[in-house]
Amino acid sequence: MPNNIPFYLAAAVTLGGAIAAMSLRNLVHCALCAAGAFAGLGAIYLQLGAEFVAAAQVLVYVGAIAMLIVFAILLTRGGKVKLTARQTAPNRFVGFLIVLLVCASLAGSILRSPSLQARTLALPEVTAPAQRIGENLMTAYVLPLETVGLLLTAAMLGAVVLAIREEPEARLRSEPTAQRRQALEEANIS
Amino acid sequence: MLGSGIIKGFIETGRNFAESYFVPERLTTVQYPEEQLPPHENTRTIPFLVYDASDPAVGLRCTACQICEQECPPGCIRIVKDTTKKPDFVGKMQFQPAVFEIDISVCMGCGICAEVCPFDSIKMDHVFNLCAVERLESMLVRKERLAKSNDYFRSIHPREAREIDAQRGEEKAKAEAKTRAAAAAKASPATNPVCGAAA
Amino acid sequence: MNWLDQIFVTSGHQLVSLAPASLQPAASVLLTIAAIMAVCGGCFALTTIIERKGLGRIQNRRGPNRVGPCGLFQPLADGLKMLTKEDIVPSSADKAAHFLAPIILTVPIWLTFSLLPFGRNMAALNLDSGVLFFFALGSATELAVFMAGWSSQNKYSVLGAMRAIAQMISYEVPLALATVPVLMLAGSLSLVDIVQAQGGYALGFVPRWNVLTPWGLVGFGLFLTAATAESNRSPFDLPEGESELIAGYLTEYSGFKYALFFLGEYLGLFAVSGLGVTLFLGGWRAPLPILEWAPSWFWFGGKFSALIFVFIWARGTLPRLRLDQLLNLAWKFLVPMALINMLAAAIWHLSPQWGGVFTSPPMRWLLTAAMLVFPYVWLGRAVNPRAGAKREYAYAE
Amino acid sequence: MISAEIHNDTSALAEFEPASLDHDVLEVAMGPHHPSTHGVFRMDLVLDGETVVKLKPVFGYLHRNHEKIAEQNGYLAAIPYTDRLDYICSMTNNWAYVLTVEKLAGITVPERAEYIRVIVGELTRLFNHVCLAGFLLQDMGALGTPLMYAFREREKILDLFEALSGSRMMCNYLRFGGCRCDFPEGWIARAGEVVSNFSAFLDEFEALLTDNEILQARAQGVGVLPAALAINAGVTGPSLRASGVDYDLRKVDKYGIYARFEFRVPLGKNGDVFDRYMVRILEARESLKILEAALAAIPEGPILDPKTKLRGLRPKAGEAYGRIEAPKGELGFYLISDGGPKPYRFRVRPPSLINLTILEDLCLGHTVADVVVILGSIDIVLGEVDR
Repeated sequence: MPNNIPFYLAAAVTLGGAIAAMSLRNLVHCALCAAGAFAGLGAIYLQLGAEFVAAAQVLVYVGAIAMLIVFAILLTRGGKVKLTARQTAPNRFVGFLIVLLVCASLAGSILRSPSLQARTLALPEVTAPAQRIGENLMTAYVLPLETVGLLLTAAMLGAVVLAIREEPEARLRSEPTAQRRQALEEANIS
Repeated sequence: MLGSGIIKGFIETGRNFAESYFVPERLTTVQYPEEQLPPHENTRTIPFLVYDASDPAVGLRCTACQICEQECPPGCIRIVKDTTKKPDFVGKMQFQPAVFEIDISVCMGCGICAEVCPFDSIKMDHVFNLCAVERLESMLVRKERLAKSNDYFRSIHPREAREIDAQRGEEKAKAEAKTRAAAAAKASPATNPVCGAAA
Repeated sequence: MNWLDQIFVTSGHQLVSLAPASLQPAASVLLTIAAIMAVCGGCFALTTIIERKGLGRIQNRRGPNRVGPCGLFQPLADGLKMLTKEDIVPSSADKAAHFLAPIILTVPIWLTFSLLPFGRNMAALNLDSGVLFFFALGSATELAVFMAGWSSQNKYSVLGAMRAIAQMISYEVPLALATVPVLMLAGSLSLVDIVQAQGGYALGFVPRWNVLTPWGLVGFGLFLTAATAESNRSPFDLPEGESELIAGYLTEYSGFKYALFFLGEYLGLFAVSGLGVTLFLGGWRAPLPILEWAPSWFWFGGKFSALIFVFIWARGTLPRLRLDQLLNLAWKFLVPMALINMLAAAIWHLSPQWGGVFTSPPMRWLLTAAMLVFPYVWLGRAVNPRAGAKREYAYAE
Repeated sequence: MISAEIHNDTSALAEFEPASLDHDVLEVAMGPHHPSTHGVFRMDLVLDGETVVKLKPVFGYLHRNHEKIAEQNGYLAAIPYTDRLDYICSMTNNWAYVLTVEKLAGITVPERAEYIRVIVGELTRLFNHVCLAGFLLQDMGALGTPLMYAFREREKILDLFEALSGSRMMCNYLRFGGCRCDFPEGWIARAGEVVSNFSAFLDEFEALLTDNEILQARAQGVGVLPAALAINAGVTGPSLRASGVDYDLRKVDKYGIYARFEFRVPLGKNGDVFDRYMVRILEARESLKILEAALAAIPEGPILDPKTKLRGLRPKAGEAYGRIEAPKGELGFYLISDGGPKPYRFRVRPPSLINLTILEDLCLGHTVADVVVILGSIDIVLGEVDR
């Protein structure tokens, strides 16, 4: 039992974070709680001996995705908007339906999992899992990897194109100074 | 090439770091309470009043002429003349200040009072680590605290004190000669008949 | 001399063996944690005073020298001051995030120390994906910085946090890329294996440290630059650029929370320095065969201190970059350089198999060095177009 | 852009129309409590991201009623107050004031006193310029090292000033008709030593800074002041010369005995922060030449015109404007006398204030980080701005 304490802790962080992320009103708080849930998940991976996955989980989800969410909230003024009950639940029935569907599909896959049938959980003995992952990615799964890479590059390019805005000459944006400049040019002093 | 200027800067600071252990030029700070730089003779902080001999009540050079009071830019000096005159160092009857106060919290240490004083009475001090626990009474420096002996003045401004002492010695000698001559002149009517008799 | 080398390991084992058998694993864990926290905490205190004294010397001053002998107890006095200061929370601040930010900042940084091999057999954890884990923990601190800046509800704090995040995200990329050649050649992500791979001596006396190869040297330079930025040290201290943003995301922090940020910052510096030592400077290995008698942890400590001194030196020398210049440097110089460096490392690694002239070490040296010098000059010019064009000043008659 | 979470004072925002609707501006009050506003000075910035779209300088926090106080006091009593204008360069402040009084009252100055004025004035320029470089680099985040080196050298000059005038910064030394006291023994030799070592210090300082890529990147092309704007706004001093305008009162007015010295006026081309920094360093080198010549050629003689009436000076009714090339620009005093013992009108033309008027033009389009650098490069002292 004492050996399970770290697991319960991590599970509590994950579940608590996830619930808080769902239920809190302040969007920035939600995002931060979601990051907490991601980190808890990483801790669970670590306990299962999946170091590489744990590291990737923290690096990608906590380090990148959570930051992305936070940025998105701030850039779209989401942090300021006070959500009303109506905004949060346009149609309760649809929500329930989605929850049911998700739960059913999760339960189905868990029930069919072989680890439920097995009385003792046998961890596969893998030496240097990171190396194995690398080798697999570079051999058997090289095509999917490259495809994902290409997709991400395209997405990034698209993002850049979207983000480029025609920059008006910021320096001349201030009215008084523009007038002053003009006056100067008219006076033609050099 | 990128970085060459930065490396130059690194060499410069590295040199300063290393030299600070060997070259006194590169470690210029003075450890204040333990070490103190000797003050320059001209250094000025706040004014004080010079008195001759040992008794400030008698030897105070100030004649309450109030020039410093007039000229003080922030107006931090207050003088009230005494009602009776006393003889000064040459024996001339002069007023002395009954009240002489300087509000140190207002004084900016410009030294104009010392510059305009015709009696070499008000001079600038070297004390600087002054402190007080309240800002009314202890900031108002009265005559008693302002008066400092000529020996002290000599110790902080030796060159200036030498000049002033010489000048005052001369004046005193002149005055004494004058009184002697006057005394002689007074005595002369008594001798004249003798002279006349001799004549 | 082996006992001295392993003194911490053996004494640790002995201490653990005092505990009842059932509690020994837990005792071992606790002991390691306590040791790391004590050593790093002590280093933190020592570094603050050494930094201030070193900066003082660079600036022709003495630095703090009043508390205790040579001012050595200054950190204690500072700590006491921090602890007793009033903890001010702005009334409009987001209290929870404001409170949690310093904690969230320091925790992942403490975790990174468990991965560093401080000496022979002296790594608390030998994770198979150590370097990756290291970067993962490093990236977790960004969230804390954001929380600090956002929760303070201060414009300077928000600007500082934005700068910090932009900077940390940008510099994570070159930091990771600069380490890739080392991982490639060591064939492992484990820090212990990487130190193993740097063992032995070429020609009998030149250590096989990564920094002593062309790609290693460049990689080390890139790593050092990116690490400085990642730990928000001068000349990349924009997030808390005192002359611009007062204290950046720390503006609204005081007392012990401020001290925690301070601690986190220094620990981050230690972590990347330790990583730099491990990846490029041969970890705990001695620089010469005849110096092998000294304990391994001594060599790690020595290299580590030297690296810290370099950081202090830079802080005393360089002005701060601007945000756009900072990002330009990352994306237009460090990242391409790191990619080219990877190529050079690959050629260095593979060229002996090609036979012919490539088998001779001088040839490999020349080839990879040339591969790196030209891009360096070219990219350097691109990132700093004004360099080289020295301005001339006329005098009026 | 990120103002969503910030409590804004919307009054200033209403004034400003964002170029497009998809982003917001952020209003920041930089100062009066800010580490790099060189005193109590406030800049109300409107930022788009980190780019400045509007800047409003707010000053007056250090107003001390200098002009009115001087009108309540005699001519002599104004001198210690002029020390406190540009409190780094009290000697040149004294000089500008006494020059004006001399003009007003028709007082002549003995030869030796003119040399003394040149010596103390150029020493002031020397340390003002290196300290400016130190402050500028401090604003750029160089953590005090250049500033400490500059102060190390400044200390030597301040020591000379203390030995001469009794005070390090508030010298109160020059008098109409000459100066207050003669050099103490050995002063000229010590000054000569300081001056001869200063060139080596400037070399060292430039090795640390001038070629530094970060300084170049931060300073070149930042805060460009066009010559036309500089002239129109009345900018003077090194900031004007950095824009390429040849205007140095030491050459134009040839006040005092400047006509006797050989020196050149360095000019910048670009008018950016880097030029303003370099022009000052080059000017310091020229000052060294003047100092060497002056220290070698100083004649014996009186230091104060014996006819001068320091106390109770009553110039004839009239007016005078006197100006000198102070380290920060043209420092002028305008005095009107009604024949009484006090000036009827006492007016200061402070270079710091007038050079500050171009701040917004220099800063627009740059980032917050550049604002502090530009402000630093203009070289202001708030004692002079607010008076």
